Amino acid sequence: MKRKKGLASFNWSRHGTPLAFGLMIIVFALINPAFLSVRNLSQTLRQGAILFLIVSGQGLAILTRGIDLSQGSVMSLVSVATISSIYILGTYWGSLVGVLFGGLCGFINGVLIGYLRIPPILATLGMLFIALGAELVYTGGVTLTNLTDVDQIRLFWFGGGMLGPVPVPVVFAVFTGLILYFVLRCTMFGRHLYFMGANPDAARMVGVKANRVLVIVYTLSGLLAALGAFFLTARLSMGFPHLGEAWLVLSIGGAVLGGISILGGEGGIWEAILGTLVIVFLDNGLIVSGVSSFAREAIIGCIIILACMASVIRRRS
Amino acid sequence: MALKGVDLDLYPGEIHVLVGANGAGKSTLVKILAGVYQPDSGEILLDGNPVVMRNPEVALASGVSVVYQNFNLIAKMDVGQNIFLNREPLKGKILRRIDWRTLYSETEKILRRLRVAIDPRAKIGDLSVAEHQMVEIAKALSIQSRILVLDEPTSALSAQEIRELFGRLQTLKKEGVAILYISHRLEEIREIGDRFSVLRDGENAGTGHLREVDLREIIRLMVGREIENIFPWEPRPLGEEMLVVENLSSPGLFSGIHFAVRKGEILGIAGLVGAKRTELAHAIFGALPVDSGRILIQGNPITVKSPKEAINVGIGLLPEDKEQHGLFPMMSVAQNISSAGLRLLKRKMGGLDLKREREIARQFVDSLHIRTPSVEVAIRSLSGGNQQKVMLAKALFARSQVVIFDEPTKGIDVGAKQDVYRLMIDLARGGKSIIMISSEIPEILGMSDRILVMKRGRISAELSREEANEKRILEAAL
Amino acid sequence: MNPEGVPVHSIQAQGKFSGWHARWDRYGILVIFFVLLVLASIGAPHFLSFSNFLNVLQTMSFVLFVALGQTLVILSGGMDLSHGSLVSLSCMATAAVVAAGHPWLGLLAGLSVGAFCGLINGILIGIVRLNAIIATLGMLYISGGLALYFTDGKSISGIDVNKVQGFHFLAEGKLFHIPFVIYLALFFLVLTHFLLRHTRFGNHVYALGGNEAVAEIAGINFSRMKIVIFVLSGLSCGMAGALLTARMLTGEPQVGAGTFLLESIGAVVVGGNDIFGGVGNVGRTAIGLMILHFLGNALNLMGISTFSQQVVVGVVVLLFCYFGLARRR
Amino acid sequence: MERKRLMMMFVFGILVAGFGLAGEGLVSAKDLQIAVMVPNGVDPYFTAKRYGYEKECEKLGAKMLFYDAGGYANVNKQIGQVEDVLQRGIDGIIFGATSTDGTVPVIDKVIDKKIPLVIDNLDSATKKPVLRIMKNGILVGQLRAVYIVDRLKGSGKVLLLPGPSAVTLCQEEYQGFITYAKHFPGIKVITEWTASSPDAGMKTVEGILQANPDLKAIATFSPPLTVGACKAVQASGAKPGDILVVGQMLDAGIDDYMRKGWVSATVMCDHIEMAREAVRMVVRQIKGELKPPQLVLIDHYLVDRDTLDKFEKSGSSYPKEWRR
Repeated sequence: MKRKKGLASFNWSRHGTPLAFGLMIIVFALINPAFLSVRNLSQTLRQGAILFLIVSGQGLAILTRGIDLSQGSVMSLVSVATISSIYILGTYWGSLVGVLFGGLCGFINGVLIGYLRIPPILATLGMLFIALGAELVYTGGVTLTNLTDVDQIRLFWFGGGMLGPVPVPVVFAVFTGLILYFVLRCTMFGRHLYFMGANPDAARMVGVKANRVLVIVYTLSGLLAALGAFFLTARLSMGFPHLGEAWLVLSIGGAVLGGISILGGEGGIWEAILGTLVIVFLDNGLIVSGVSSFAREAIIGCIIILACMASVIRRRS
Repeated sequence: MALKGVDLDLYPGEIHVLVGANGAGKSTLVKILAGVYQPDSGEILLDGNPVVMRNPEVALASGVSVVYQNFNLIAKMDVGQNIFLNREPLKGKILRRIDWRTLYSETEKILRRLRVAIDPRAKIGDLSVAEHQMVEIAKALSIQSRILVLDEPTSALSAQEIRELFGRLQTLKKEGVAILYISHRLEEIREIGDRFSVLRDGENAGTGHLREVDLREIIRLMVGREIENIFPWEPRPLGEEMLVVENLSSPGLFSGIHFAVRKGEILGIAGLVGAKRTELAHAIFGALPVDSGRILIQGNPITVKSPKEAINVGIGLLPEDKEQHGLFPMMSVAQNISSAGLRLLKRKMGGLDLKREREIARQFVDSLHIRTPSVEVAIRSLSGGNQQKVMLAKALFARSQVVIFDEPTKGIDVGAKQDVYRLMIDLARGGKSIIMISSEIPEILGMSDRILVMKRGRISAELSREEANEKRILEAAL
Repeated sequence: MNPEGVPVHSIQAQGKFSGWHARWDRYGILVIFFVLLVLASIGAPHFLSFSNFLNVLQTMSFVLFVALGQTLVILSGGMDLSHGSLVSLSCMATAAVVAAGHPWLGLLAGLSVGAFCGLINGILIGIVRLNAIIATLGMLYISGGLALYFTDGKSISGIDVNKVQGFHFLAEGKLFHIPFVIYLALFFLVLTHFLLRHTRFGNHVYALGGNEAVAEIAGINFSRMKIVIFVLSGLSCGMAGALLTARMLTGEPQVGAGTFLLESIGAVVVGGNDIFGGVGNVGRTAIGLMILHFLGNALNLMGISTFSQQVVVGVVVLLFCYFGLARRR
Repeated sequence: MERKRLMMMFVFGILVAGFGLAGEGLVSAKDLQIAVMVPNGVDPYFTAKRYGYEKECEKLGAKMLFYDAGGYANVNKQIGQVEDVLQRGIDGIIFGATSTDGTVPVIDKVIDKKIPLVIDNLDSATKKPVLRIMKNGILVGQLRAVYIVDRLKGSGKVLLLPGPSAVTLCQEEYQGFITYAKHFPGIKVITEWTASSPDAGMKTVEGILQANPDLKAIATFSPPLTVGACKAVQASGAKPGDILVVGQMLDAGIDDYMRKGWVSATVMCDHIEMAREAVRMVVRQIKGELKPPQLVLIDHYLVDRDTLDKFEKSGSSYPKEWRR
């Protein structure tokens, strides 16, 4: 969404992070050529696809000056809900229901934020606990497995399967990405969303129905997180009650790192993609180049800061 | 590249008036004096020796205090805290802690000197634009400064508030303070100023004594061309009633508002700040709830519960406070222009026609002489006046039948003002109905076909263009 | 103060409340807190007892330090995500030194490690002007990684209680039957309050949170402020880390990775401080934290499964926002 | 505002009722109350054990109160939970520590208060006399090493996923594995400490497989990690058995993976029986029949595809329909 932003931010998304990203790729490739092997790229992109869905959901929320802290728990909830509804409804309907659970959580967030006017960070904080708790109470923490072979094969295809040379989740992520790109760029809703982020009061004065936009935004955020969770669950073909634990930080990190302004109104899908790629390739690259799992975290931290620094310096000049 | 080699000299005990068109670089100059921006070249001499305004701290230390055009107050803090920000009085020997009592009592004193009744403990966020401006001024006056810079200090003030301000300025002048006074209101320049300088396109177009020149000369220097009569009003045939408002009331704001606007008519609404004119506008625009009364468009009653509906029935509004209610700062000029009329960009198969959006935006940029590198740049990078023009374009783009201008020429220069007036006339000729809320009586007199005067939420007088004059308006308003 | 010409409507409506509403906005949080206490005393066996309160307050105190730091940062319009792992890191640092037999040096080590990381945050945010969230997110990873790196993730043990009595006393000792750490927490609470309410620094924290640009134009030194604020925030983590070491007599490389960050932010927001900065005070934070902890305690005493507890906490958080946060709506 | 105030009263009214009832329900419970405190309730290992605790408590007419610290990181939280339990008064505690050393002070407190206590597997290194029922981490590690070294004929690259590094049990198992494997120069061990979650496991193994295409075997700490590892191996295009995956326990559908040959072997222990035993121990201590200190080390045994259906499962599996 370069156009959506002033020249300053043009640099920011255009040069800063990609710069760091490019450097990163080169370094890893030099350390271990296996990093660029087709299989590694495709499996990393597979992870990337899942993260992208979540990040773009987070991105939508952030664009409207909000944030969605509940994504992690929603993912756990969906993971469990999907498997247990597959027990009853079979793969396809089961999966659908599972994902809809995520949408439901998002919808509730939306209502809390849009109609009851609870600040996003709080509403979603509440949902964080509720979704997690609900799901744990339901399963008692039991990991859900033992699907029928048929279900397992069908389900696994979504997470682990290939469409030609490309992993299924990637295809789907690209598809979703395109839709979101169009929606944000060339639809009333997309524009209203940016208005909300840029100046809520003015948005109202040009006829934006704030509460509706917010409900849609958070429902989408929930749905996208749910989709991510679904693909991950499918890949593991198990319902894991703590699936989402690690993902919230990643989704916020990805969105902000990519250059979606935490103050709202600036950024878009392009940024979400960037942030996602940096994170997954960084993680994978470090493993492939055999960095100790402890040093890894520290390095990830440094890179995050460096990537961001590069962009800031660019922005200055 | 806002300024090119500007020379400006300022003597103690004088009020030096700085005038110039929008984007002429006045605000930039102010920010450089205040140490907010750094000049690429040139220097600032204070008592003949050079000073470098590295940052606002230094500027304040060397006795420069500024009243900015777009107020610099913190909405979440109260009046006292704002006025004494970073100058908080301290007490205690070992533990240097803030002396809140003195802080508030001092604030009270300062405000009383300006004869404004504002509670020192009131949150800025709860005050009106006018009150913001008074606080801003009080803040600047309270600083024991040797150089006082005022950028458009009266844009939101009512007549008598202005008088109070001028009184203070005169006394400061006697105390030997050097005052740089920036304004668009030519009529007040004479009243207050000793010498003047004109900025045009970032250069000093001329300096002189106000006694020696007349306004037309200054205007010529400003816009670089002759301007005979800045109000291009001429009699027009008026059509049937377009908008009718029947005893509209809103709890605690206004009541029994009753008027009509005809096709092609310009209806001026005068009154003091706080007469609830803005609220009335917002109510008609569906942004404020009304408890009784109704609104008719071309004879058929309509319900506007939200601006969305208002826009759809063809009511447009240029809000007074564009920072809060108008601008999408980080979004492009084009997107701002189209924001109110997006529905008109809808393609049949869904989605917005971005190409058309940009074309139309370009047309407006040309027709309104909006100064911008392109329609793609973020609107925050434009000067105040140009932003105002974009707001106007926004209302026009939405194809409004009734356009409400709330203080349309607030803080913009003569040249731009004239453009705006011309546009109003063109609109009127095109059969649109215009409601113009303004605190500038000359403007009201110059542009309106009919004048309503509001006073504490009621209509206190209705005057035809012929019978209206400054005196009668003031009588009705006070 | 009757605002004239203010648009009364506004998405995040400015607080302009009459009587009841304003008062509720100010004291509602207290009311809710006491209601909670009453409910708990009715419902939860053994809740209403001196020693129970002390237990809760003791466990809470460790988090309070961090929450205070977080309050400072959030009031100044930022957010510090690095808290959890800073606690871990300083816990490890302290333990390392204490295990070598220098308890008080250990305390110092913990504090200075926290302060140092805070300093880096401050420089990144204040001078390089990185986005606070990104900078501290980075620090979250860095310090978390370091905490694990030095001992290959093993915890540092072998601290002999008898050798470090005084140090252990900080966290577990009792003074007049009240755990010493509670006094400490209280002291720092008051200190922070004084800092915020009665010093220029404090006032400028609010100013920054209210509007950075304006604050700078008023001559407030952005960089200096941010650095100081984040150093203090880091110190608060150092304090928590060191005291946790004193409590557990162990260096746990992930002790902060758990609920610390969530609780420190949670406390600030549940207490009703403005998440975007500029409005609030440490009192609210303290109450917010107490609400979270007493609730958990009550549910534990009632023997309600820790799973269901999550739901309750969530619902409560929402109720609070809906009833307690009038101003922000 | 009126509306709102009423709504509040309503809500709080409901809360009062709720709390009141809950309180009633508990106070009236006369039977023995035993607190089971685990570090990470969602780990399938503890889920399974929970079944054991619950059933045995029912059997012995005791009431189980289940406390989950929600992760090994939450030492402070667990200490708080213990304090709470002491506060409400309890007949006995079964304790699995989030931190071996970190929990010592509070556990000492429990012992001093003469509250019957059994430390179940995740040790708290108190010096005071206490009942312990423990897995033998070293042995678990060695069993895996023995199997892998044997199957690899003493040479090949092995990936070890010992789980969260901060957990002492993981450290023990790691030691056990390493100390055995190091006697075989041909065996190269790569160690990756990770969280005990499937996606972490999968991500790591995927990466490692890229860096070391010649990887021969993977040893994992927990079922979630095992699942992750298998998924990664599957994705790498390897056939079942190309890469040995040796896990621990059969929960989370590991048995299924074994039948299909993705998991070659798994180290077992009768953890549910262990849980039951823990309950019996604490009850006997309450009754005074059992005096600390005492250490019960439980057996470990290795199960592979062939023996999968030939060993006694009653001690290590719970009925599928059991959910709580």
